[in-house]
Amino acid sequence: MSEILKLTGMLTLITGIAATALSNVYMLTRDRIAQVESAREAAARRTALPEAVVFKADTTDDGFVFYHGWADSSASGEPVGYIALALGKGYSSRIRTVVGVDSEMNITGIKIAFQLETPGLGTRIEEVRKGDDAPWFQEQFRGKTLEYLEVVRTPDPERIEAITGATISSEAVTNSVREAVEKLQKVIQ
Amino acid sequence: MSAWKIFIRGLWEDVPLFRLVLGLCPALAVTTSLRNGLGMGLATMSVLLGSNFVVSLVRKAIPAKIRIPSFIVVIASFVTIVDLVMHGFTPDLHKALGIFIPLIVVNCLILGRAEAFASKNSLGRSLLDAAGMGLGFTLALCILGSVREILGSGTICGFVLTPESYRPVLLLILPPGGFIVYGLLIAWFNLLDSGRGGR
Amino acid sequence: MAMTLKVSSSPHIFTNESIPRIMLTVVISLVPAAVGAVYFFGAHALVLIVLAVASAVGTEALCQKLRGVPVTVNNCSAVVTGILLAFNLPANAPWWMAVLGSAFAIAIVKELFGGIGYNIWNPALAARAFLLASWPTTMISSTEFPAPRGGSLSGVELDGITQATPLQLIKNTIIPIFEKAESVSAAQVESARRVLEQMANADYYGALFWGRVGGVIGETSAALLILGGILLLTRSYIDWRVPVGYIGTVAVLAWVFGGPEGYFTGNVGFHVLSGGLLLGAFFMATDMVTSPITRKGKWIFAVGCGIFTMLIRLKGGYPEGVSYAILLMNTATPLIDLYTKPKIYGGS
Amino acid sequence: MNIDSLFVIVISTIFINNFVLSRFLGLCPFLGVSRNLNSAFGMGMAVIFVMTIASFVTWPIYQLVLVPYGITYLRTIVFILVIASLVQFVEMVMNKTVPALYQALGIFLPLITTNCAILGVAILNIEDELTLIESLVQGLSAGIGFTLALVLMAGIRERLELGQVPESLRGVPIALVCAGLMSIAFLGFAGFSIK
Amino acid sequence: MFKEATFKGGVHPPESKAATSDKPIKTLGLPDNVILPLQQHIGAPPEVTIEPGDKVKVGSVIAKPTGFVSVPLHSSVSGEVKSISDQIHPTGVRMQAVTIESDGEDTWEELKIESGTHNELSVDELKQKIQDAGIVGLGGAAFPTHVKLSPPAGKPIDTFILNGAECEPYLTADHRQMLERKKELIEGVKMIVRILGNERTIIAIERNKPDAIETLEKLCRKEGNFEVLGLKTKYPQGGEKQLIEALTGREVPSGGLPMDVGCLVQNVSTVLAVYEAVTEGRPLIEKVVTLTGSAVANPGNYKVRLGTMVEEVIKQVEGEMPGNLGKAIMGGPMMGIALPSLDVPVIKGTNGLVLLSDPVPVAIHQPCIRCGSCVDTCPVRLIPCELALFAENERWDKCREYSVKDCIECGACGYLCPAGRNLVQLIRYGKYTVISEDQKKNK
Repeated sequence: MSEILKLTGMLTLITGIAATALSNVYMLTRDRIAQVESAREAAARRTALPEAVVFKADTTDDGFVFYHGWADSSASGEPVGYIALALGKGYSSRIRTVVGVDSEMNITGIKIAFQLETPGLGTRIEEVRKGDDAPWFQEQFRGKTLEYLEVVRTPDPERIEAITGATISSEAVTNSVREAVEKLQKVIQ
Repeated sequence: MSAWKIFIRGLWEDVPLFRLVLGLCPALAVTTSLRNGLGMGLATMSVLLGSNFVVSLVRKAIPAKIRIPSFIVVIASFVTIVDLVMHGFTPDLHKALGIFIPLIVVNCLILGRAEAFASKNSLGRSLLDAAGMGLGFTLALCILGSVREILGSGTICGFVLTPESYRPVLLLILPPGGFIVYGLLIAWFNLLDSGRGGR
Repeated sequence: MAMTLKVSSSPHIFTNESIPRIMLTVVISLVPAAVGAVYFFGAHALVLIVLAVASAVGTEALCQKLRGVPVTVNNCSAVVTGILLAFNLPANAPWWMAVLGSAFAIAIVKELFGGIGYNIWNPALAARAFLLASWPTTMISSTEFPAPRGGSLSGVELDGITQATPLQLIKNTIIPIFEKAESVSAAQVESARRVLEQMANADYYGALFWGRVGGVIGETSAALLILGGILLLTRSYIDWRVPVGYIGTVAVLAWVFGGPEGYFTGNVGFHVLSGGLLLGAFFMATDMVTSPITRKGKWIFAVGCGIFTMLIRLKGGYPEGVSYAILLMNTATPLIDLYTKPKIYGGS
Repeated sequence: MNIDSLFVIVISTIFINNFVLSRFLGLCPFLGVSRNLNSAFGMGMAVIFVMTIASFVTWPIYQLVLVPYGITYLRTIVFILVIASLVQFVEMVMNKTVPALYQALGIFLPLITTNCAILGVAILNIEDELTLIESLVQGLSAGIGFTLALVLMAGIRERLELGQVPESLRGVPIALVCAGLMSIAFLGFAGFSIK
Repeated sequence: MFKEATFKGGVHPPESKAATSDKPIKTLGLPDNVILPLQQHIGAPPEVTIEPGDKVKVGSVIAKPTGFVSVPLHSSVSGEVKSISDQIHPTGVRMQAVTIESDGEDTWEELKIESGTHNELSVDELKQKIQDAGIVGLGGAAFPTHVKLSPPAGKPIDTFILNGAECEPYLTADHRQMLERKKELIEGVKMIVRILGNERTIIAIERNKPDAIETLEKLCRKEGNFEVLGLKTKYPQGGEKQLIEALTGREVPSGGLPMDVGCLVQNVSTVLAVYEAVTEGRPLIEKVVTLTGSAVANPGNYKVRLGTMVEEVIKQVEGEMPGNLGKAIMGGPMMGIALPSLDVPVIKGTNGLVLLSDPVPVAIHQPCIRCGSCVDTCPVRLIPCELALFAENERWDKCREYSVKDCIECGACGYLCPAGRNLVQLIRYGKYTVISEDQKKNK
């Protein structure tokens, strides 16, 4: 019995030391990680709603988080647009997309914030074609309104052209964006 | 065994990936590009260095019965540290490697070295072993990553390498390609061995 | 006495069947479809077939040299693989695809496993899947397939519908219209319905049957494929259970689930005659090496192929499911063999 | 609870994103235990069992302990310890209560502790932001998918044993090539629209 | 029309019987020497009762049985015992044999003729006569007939089958005997029916011998209630178990004997030997053998004294040795043994000599392409191609799991295999390894 106690004590001690060490490392890196994440968010917001410079978070009663964005730093008057996070179940990951709309609910831009889709197929939602400087798939959304957020398999400037062989990823993004816009619409109007 | 021998063993004779066939999961999952392979290799090596270091230090104090759980705690701690540090300082890589960073903890290579080497050897030798094995692992991941990236995407570290007309063999960066390239590389190593009269 | 007698184990007489004879017959049975392919798609189809065969034979010889085993390319099995691979390419595929595909089929799928008789997967199909995964745009992009001579790619004539093979048309255009019937215009639904009607009349079946509708090189003409299939059946080099079970399953599932407007409305003739079903059912699911060995196993294999084919056609990411269906069943073949051992004579 | 979403999880975890063939999780047991069909079955059953329980146990620990106390960074260490003790515990209980089952699965349980598929499914449940029920279903399906791949592989390898695989490819290399070709066949499930 | 019964599986090799099926049986001249191996049946070999230098007559006992499952051996010529030594057996191994030099006189031991009285003999006396005559299953299995006719009490026989299928290509010895000795044959059947007391008796003949079917049918209509049934012409229709399946629909259990399903099968030559033994007390000293094949100029059916050298048989028939003899098969081409030399004697189990001229067909042994023809054909419903692979890889556990011991070695799989694999040889290797493993375990 005493041996078991001794071993348990030993293991607890080791775990304790490890936990202490980890909490220290965590404290050291926490700010840095937060900084990285907020920089990422800021970049995404810039792409989604380029006109805005100031953002303010807001939460609806049912827990839907969105941002108001203003074009001037004083954040006064009507916002130029809004930003929300779209979540879609992709082929092999949960794709997070930052969506921006103007006050008319026209999409001002989207930015994929997180995805772990199949390399070479699903990941092409972030592909930048030679000569372009922005990902072509995401650029398709710019200026579209709700009713045209529909994936088609052939080139169609009116709608969203799917990525060949990666229809699921394409649809995941498009559908989640549509849902986010619908929610925003409900909240704003 | 000389210090040099301990170090070099992991780089050739016992390359973990090709000879011992350890640590497969990350090897196949993340080696869609050289950069990811290298990042994963270095992350694993850091954990390996850390765990071999600690295990070797405390090897005499730990009772045999709780050796494995203690080692797992040590390894898991280092994995978490690496995870946090990468998140803070190499966010893109951290994102690309995804859940395979926490999964370093179950990489048989690390527990294997702690158990088979560091728990029986002095600090210096354990560190050498970790460095050798870690470098060998990293090197192998780089080979896999390079082959798959060059042929599968036509790039290396993101730089376009191949002529305009080259149409990359996408399969190689898909899961099947990972399996096949890895299998053929092991076979090639076996062939090298048999060519030298076997080991 | 001086005479030397040959001593061997019984039996002492043999049929005149042999591997080269079987393979040569398969090649001959593929000739009608190959001639058809050249007629429908022109000289480039011939170039692809010849290159694929040459690459298959060359790769096999090279691999056998490297492995240090006797070179047996004269048994024609590599020729069969080459032709079947070429049959699975679009008629305008670049030449290097035929070469690379055949090399993959022989080197990776066949020779690594020990050569003829030891491979688990059908080499031509695995190579097609390799090509499809690597260059999806060339292999299934709807706009790039050429139309056969004397016909059109989709076989239907309606404006506003882009050129596609029948299965692509159904999958990518028609079905989505019905699925989102409330959000598309009535005119679109109407034109989709007209397409379905066109596909359900005798003229259209005739077009599919004779080969006036497009697809990959070898799948165009049902008539020519059936001709070759009959040759193999009469020589009993293939077991009737496989094509019957396969096509039968597809027919039933197509009828029950194939209609975009409810159960039991599917167009059976269309699903049986279009795409590579006949090519697969007669020439690839029947591949001796990669399909089960017992009769019961063959039924299971055939029905499984049918189920997966229709699953992929109706629900999957690709318009055509034949090659993946057969590959999946190839994967399961060792297990099927294991669990369909016949009850032995006098066994309990 | 939405049955459809569970169905989607089942199909996608078993076929589309098979743990072994497309996520590269659990490769060590996949290669190690696939030489023989009977052990493949045993291992598969053990994995299904442990994966389901692990999903069921780690989810509350994460959501009800780690998240409220803000110590999610301890996730890796906590999960691995929980899984290891869980396996130990299961082994003990099984030995006492259902010795027959223990006979069949017991030898595989220790191998599972350091199996990345188990830890992987626990972490994926969290990363995918699943509910408890969904986690449970994902754990179960992941185990089934693993078993499916393992058993298919074992069938193939039993046949290859009798074949003429070139010397340098025997064993692991040809098994990997097989896994690759299996994975190609499973690409057929890509893009399934399940609703 | 006759009912065309058959079994599941089987093959249709060319029959090659036309050359000899209409050739009446001829008796060959006396040989100068005979070599009589002691072991010519399954069971304990008999014990030699003579010494070199002894004078013997035709029918003299030269070895006596050593138990119940054993039969005596008789001299097939009159003359002097030259030696008792190891000689080459048709299977290629050397075993003990008695060499007798013929004096050319052909003097017989006195035969106890009981013609007309055999109906008064008891069943045991009949069996004793059968054993005394040295009769064994002449279809090839060579199991002592009196033992086979004595089933244990718990296994009553309800059906006796006279096996006139003769499904092996080339062979016509049974066919000719059915035509030429029909009365004796039916009498012999009656004797066996007396011993067994069975209800049903079937005379089974392949449909490629319509004359034999017709003849016996006619005779049976007069002579009692034996059924004559035409069988589908298919190899191995004459296999004991296949015959039972075809005629009764019963399956002999794996590892069991026909008596387990109430059946007993005897071959035509055996029944005729029984007839001779009972009515004339005549021991088994000669055999009807079909000599045929592409290397034979005068094919035919010949009555040959046991122990006659194969070479002697050929010389007597052909006058000279064939020029391009490639292979000499004792028995039919499907199950027969390829003789290592012509210096071997005709034995009790010999029913044919097939001589093939060079070049003979050979198995090329390529990899199996899993065409499945062996699976469809195997009359035992084994998976021959897999069994051969298991044996090739020495996977005895798998051989056992796939019931290797049930193989009847009929050769149908090997005949069909397009890859020319030595299926039978490999399976036999597996079978005997498993059997010897079993024997070791039981010890």
